[in-house]
Amino acid sequence: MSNNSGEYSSNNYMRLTFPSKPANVAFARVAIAAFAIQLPFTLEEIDEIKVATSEAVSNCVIHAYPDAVGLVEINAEIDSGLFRISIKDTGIGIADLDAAKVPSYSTNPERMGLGLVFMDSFMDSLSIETAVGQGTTAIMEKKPSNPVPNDSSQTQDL
Amino acid sequence: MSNNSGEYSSNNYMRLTFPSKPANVAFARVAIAAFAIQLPFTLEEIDEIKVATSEAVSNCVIHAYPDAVGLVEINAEIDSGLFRISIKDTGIGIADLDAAKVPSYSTNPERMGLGLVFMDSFMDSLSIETAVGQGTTAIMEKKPSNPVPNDSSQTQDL
Amino acid sequence: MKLQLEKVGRTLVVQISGDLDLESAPIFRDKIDNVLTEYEMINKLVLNLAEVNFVDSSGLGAILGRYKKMRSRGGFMYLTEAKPSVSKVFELSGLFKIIPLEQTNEDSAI
Amino acid sequence: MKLQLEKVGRTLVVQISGDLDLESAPIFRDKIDNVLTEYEMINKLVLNLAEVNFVDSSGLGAILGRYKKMRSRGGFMYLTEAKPSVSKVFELSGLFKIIPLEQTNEDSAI
Ligand SMILES: Nc1ncnc2c1ncn2[C@@H]1O[C@H](COP(=O)(O)OP(=O)(O)O)[C@@H](O)[C@H]1O
Ligand SMILES: Nc1ncnc2c1ncn2[C@@H]1O[C@H](COP(=O)(O)OP(=O)(O)O)[C@@H](O)[C@H]1O
Repeated sequence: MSNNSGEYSSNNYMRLTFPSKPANVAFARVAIAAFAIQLPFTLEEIDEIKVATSEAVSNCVIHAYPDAVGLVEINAEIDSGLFRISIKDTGIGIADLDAAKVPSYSTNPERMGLGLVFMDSFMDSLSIETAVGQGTTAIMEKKPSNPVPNDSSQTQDL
Repeated sequence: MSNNSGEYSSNNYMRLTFPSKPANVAFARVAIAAFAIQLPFTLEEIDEIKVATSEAVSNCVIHAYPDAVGLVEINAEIDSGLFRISIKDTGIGIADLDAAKVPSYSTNPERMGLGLVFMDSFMDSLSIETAVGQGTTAIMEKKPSNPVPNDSSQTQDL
Repeated sequence: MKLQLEKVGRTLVVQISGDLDLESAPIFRDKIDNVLTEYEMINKLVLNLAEVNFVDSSGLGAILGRYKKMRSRGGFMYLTEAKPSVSKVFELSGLFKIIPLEQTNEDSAI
Repeated sequence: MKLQLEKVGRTLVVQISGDLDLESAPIFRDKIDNVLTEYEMINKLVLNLAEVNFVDSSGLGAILGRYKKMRSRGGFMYLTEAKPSVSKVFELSGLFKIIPLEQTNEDSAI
């Protein structure tokens, strides 16, 4: 069997920018899933990455730029078998980050306050850099639970 | 029926950059398809956009940066119901563009010489800007054949 | 996201397919609330999630909102047939502790 | 892309699933060529495309290359069960005029 794990585990990166429109939440999570699948994530883990991406981008749309459309910048990389993603806005920032992280806390009464909880739960790590009036960057990491090459090189032999 | 065609036909754009690695050909076409689907393209038309994107990005990987990895930059926009995409490299450029466009012409004997033909056939328009030693940009446009809103707002009523 | 709504007696059964997120949640909300406003006798809402591929906290919020609405008019809401990936989001949110999940449409539609 | 190879008499049947593009084409090529080199008596190659979702000109090139290889050793190659989206790419390329497309595996495997 030709083993392509060398190719598949090799480092890679991407940068994606788009305006903070609701339609781009689905676009971003599908694009990020298509990048992350280069690592041997299970479909379940890819779904988790989709939820985390969806939450972070939704936060840019709703919270970072509440009254206007601003830019969202996503940087993602594959680095020695680890997937790392940062989702950045230059919006209003978070005044009280400790409060924001509390489950069910939301500055918007219509919302669940579960976005940061999901990002933290579905990824291996979450860190947030924020400054009022300057914006917010959420940085998350995730490693495949089963670090074997994915099925792109899979062959059932004679 | 709540008609969301206003939302769906509204303008949008994205910029995507990544290194010219074979693994990013699939990533790019899936990401671009996920963006283009915001217009009411049929699945067949989305497949055509995928082929065109795949060809253009493959050309960057093989031809633009033959001996190294370089950057590919994709800009895509939705503008009054039209999908426009440009795929740009800063590689070796095309010396004889007229020859390059001829079906079956390839500077690489291993290849089919059909990439530019497919880009032209599967999209409504193709134009190429190139300069030797500076790089190449392929610009393509496509309009949905059936410009009705897609099924995101579709509801089957009581 | 696509919605298919069917009224069976005093029950409103909604088949949802596609993704329930920030973009589709308001459409989901308005569509159901319009029917609930029009038919005051509806006292049971069944959301069939069999064809739902993706839910995030925006989608959960819209579902919880419909639950609260049903409770405030003295009715109930049930979820049916969630896929594992969707169930996981519900479980993590604790929403299953509030809103019952029935295995099939039949269980809850009776 | 995944490959499943089966030798039936002097025929090699290959089930391909996934995408055939710049990245997967070399894997496809090497895998088949290794078997053809090992078993010199193989004179028929059948590529079943039922599970192929995507082909571009890099994928076509790899398929045409296998066809040429089979012809040069006095054998044949057939394609079976291409999906419409995949057929379209073949039609536009003119490859169907060279390589026969059979409807089912059985047609061509006999
Ligand atoms: N990108 C952001 N920009 C500004 N504020 C944010 C951002 N992300 C999160 N927040 C703040 O943190 C709070 C909690 O976020 P989250 O857990 O995602 O819940 P929710 O989106 O439901 O409010 C939000 O209500 C908001 O005040
Ligand atoms: N981005 C590019 N940079 C440099 N040369 C290119 C680029 N795209 C196409 N070419 C040239 O044009 C020729 C024809 O391209 P194409 O029709 O895609 O066929 P193929 O990729 O099979 O060679 C290529 O062989 C190459 O010489």
